[in-house]
Amino acid sequence: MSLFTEPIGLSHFLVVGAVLFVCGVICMATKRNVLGVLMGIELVLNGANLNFVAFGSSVLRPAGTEGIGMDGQMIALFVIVLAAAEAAVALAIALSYYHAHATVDVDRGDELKG
Amino acid sequence: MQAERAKSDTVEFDVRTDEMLINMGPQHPSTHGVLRVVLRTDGEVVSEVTPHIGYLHRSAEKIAEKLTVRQYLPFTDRLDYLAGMNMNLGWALTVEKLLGQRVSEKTRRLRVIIAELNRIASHLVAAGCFGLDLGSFTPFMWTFREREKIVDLFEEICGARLTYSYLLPGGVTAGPPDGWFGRCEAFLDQFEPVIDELHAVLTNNAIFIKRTAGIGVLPPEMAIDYGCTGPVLRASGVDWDLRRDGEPIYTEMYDGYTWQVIAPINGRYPDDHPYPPVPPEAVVGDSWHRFFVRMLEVVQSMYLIRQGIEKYSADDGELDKPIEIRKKLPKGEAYLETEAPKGQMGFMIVGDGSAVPWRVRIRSSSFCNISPLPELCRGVLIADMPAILASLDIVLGEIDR
Amino acid sequence: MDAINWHGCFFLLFAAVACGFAVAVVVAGNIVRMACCLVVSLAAVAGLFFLAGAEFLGAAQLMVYVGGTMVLLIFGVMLTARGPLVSMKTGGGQWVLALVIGVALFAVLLQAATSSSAWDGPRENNLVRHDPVQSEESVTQDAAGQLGLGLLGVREDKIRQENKVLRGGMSGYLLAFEIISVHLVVVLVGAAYLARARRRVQGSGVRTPSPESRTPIPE
Amino acid sequence: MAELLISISTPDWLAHIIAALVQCALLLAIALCSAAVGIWLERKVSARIQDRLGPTRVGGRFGWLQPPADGLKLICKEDIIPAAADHILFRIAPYISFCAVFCVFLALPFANGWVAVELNAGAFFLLAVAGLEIFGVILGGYASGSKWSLYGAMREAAQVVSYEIPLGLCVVVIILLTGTMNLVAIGNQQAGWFFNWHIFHDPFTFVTFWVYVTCAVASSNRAPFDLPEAESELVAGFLTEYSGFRWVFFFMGEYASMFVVSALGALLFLGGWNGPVPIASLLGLTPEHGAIGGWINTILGPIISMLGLTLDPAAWIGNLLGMCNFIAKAFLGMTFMIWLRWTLPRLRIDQVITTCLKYCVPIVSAMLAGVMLWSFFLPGGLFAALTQPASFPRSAWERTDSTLRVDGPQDVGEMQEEAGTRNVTALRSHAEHGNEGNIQEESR
Repeated sequence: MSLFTEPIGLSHFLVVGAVLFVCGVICMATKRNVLGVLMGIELVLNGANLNFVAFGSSVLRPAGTEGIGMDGQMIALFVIVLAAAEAAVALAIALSYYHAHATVDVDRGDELKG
Repeated sequence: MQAERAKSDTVEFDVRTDEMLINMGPQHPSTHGVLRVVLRTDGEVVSEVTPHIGYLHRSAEKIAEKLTVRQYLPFTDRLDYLAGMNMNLGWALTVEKLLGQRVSEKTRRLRVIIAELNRIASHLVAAGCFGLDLGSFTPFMWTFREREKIVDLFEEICGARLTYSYLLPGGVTAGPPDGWFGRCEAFLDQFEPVIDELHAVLTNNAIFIKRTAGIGVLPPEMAIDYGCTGPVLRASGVDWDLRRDGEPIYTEMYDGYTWQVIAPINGRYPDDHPYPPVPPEAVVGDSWHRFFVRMLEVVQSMYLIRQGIEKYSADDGELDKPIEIRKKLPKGEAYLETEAPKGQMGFMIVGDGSAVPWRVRIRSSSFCNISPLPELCRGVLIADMPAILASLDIVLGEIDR
Repeated sequence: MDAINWHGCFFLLFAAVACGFAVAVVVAGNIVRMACCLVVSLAAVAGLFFLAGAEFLGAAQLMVYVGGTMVLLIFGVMLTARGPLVSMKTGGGQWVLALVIGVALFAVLLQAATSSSAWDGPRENNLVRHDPVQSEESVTQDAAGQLGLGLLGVREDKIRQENKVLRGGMSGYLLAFEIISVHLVVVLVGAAYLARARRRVQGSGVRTPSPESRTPIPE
Repeated sequence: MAELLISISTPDWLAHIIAALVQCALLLAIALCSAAVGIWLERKVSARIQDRLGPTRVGGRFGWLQPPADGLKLICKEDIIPAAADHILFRIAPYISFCAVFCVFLALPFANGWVAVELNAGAFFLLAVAGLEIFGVILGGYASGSKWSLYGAMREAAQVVSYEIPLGLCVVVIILLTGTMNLVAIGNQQAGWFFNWHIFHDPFTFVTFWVYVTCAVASSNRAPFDLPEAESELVAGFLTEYSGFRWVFFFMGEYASMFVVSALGALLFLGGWNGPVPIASLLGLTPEHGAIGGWINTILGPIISMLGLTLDPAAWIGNLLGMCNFIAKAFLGMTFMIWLRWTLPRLRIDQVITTCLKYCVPIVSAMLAGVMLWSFFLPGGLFAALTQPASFPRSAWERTDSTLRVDGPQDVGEMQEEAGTRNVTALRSHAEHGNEGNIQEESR
């Protein structure tokens, strides 16, 4: 029961970030649907975000030690905003791909025309 | 607006979902009875419409070959069940034309009063259902509250609330009870403010105008080609009403009455009633005008009823009795069209000397009014489909016969 | 049995939900199920942000990421998932390869995460917030205010920083903020242009589905 | 609560969990009551508009028990899941939609300090959670498998997503005015007479209020914007396949979100718990205790201390009045929405989206710019400027230009740090609305 009593530290957050990152990579590697790959990217970005916030958080460090302060949250904010923009463009590409080839299967997109 | 969208072949659209075939009806809440409309839609835009009718076909014309003209009368109010009296009137006048007899002046006056009352009731249903199809529920409740009062008046005369079978060929079995005309006047007096309320909630309502002005534009030539009649034809700017331009046996009923035919002649209405202004977006022949023509016709019918009551009480003649049950029909045929609320209702009877007609043919006004639907709905959004359908004000009983 | 560390309990709950649904995304076949698991996983990550003391960021994640990006993704799923495209199986070989690489990567990251003792967390309970920088004359007390000022070029939280190295970057993120806004406008215009479907007029370079594929109207 | 349980020797963690669950249950009760009263209100008001009586038989003359009766009937209805439906998603959808609306009640303050969780980023949290409601609807529409519900779901998603932008901007206008996102602080800033409300703060916020009303009506799918359940075209939109208890959750979700949106409007624009006439402060029912407050404390003080509760009776009664104010305003907002619904016809989907993107967003952006300029020139708002013209623009100008002068060359690093510190001091003095003392010290 030690997990419930001993305080949460930075490494706990880093482990969760690692899990998300790895799931994202595997998802990107194995999914045949364009949108599946997109979801993999979202997971990778969230893993990275979690690490940034963890390093920047004052709650998770012993009193007085210096983390990266507010920069962590700032960069995480930029990542979230840019991920939204990236998803918009990726979706536009996916939809025009769907119009051209009437399918979203990634393996079918092998010729270069159109 | 949607006319030029249809003309240009390069229709630019955002995301091309593949096309969907959608069935609206037969038990769809907004198709006024059992009409099935098959829509080919692309995203929101309707590219093709195909109405399917026949779900309410009862072979009314074939049955007429087994019954005498008086026995067939109850079948005529089942045609346009929202305006039973007008159907009876049409049948009665056609039989009188075939027999070559005329009814007394007093009976004609009574027929005018009752026909116009039923026209108000039918137009009320049309206005209420139009509002319901566009999403506002309240005018529907108001219009039906008023319609109930008219139906009460009819119940006093002939005992029935929907299928009256009252205006028999040759006359009426019994005149209205005493005090009926007083109650009729009282109804008309309290009905005036209700019309202004309906104008406020619907006709002048910015959202109603946005949903109906410029939608489903029916040019006059197309209206005439498709044989549309009644408010649908008049809203397209054709000044044609059988009560004034019909056959003498029908128009003599309206002799001596001062009233006007409601039609937007080059965009202007006859301004005898302080009507609300026509909005700039409204194009002659669109859904808004069809709705507005009906609202003004209700006012004209009120004038006719008031004058009718004065003339009826001034005339001290006698109401004619109807023809006997098995009256022999002459060899020959007669065709007569009358101005029913939905449009021109035509009856043709071919007599072969016996009491039972050899053949009966019924020309339905709603059948012609719905035929331009595929033309009107090309390139229109799905949400506009019920609006156009409601503006045509069709009844399936009359279409399928 | 000393006091329960509620902060730890909630961390475990949110971490379990986030990792569990992340794995569910990888495992799920049906694309719609994948999207829903991803939404729940990102919401759990937002919870983790709240626990790490980044309140403003948690709300931003909920609103922009889960409320905006995920809706966009689900739109994409709904527009394209027709019939056979909903669940496409990938070959066994690819799965084995991916899993091997994944596990190797995870081992490396795990070792890195738990290596440094500095990251082991505060001695006493997490709930005691002790921001060395927080002092009474700072302009805004809450983190959101400091973030906002940071974006406007005033690193208010570094004013009393003695350490010369850590004092760097005083001018805040104003330039990055402007670049991002311009970038977003360009992206949205580009996306709208890309998603615009070319017309099915003959002669345009796009292969259109053949006419007979249009379903005839049943007579 | 937790201490009470610990005192009867339940294990520590169990006590905390039970305490948390009881508080959640209370909050859920508030959410469900607001939805139920909303349903009853809708029936009665729509009846009055249509010349009829509305429910009169169930539970006394005014049909009070109609909502529970509806709930009971719907619970007994059979739960049908269509064959083509995606089972798991079909079941989850209604609960997601209701949870999103329920989360909003977490951060919604009913009176000064009476809030479940007082968040610093309260307004931002509300917007974020309100955005999650569309997931329930999209999943419901997609999972029911039928073409029509897919159409309804797509329309609803497009509409709510596009209306989130102007709604967010309206809230940002108020946050810019009050300087904080903490909802309790926003409410308290509007204390005093009705002209202290944000709606009368300046003409820009007045227009923003009406844009907020439009967006609120649209984002909770009511009245002229209720496309998804457009009966006439798509039968019942995404709700077609739902019946029985699941349908109740969507129904509750809609009415709870109606209450939430009008409550937020009341809080941001109409002074939340501050009534038009500040009765509580006049009577002294505030923490600072006027005459009556002291008098009540002397009477109730001993009783309360004997009960072991630690609360100040006078302030508590003041808060109670405040809560009634707040709930009255919220239900006024709901009545307005109901009145809209039963008089106006429905807009078409493209008209709905154009009103959002071509009318709401530009107007509210202009208002945002307007409020920015306005609060720069008139920090206290219209009435503050009228009442004390002396402290009006001159001090605002003088304060900024005195601090921006750079005297003498210094090396870049030094100047950069100097600029950083100077910006901070300028902002700090500006934030404290330029009290005279500070300016002298600034310009020596």
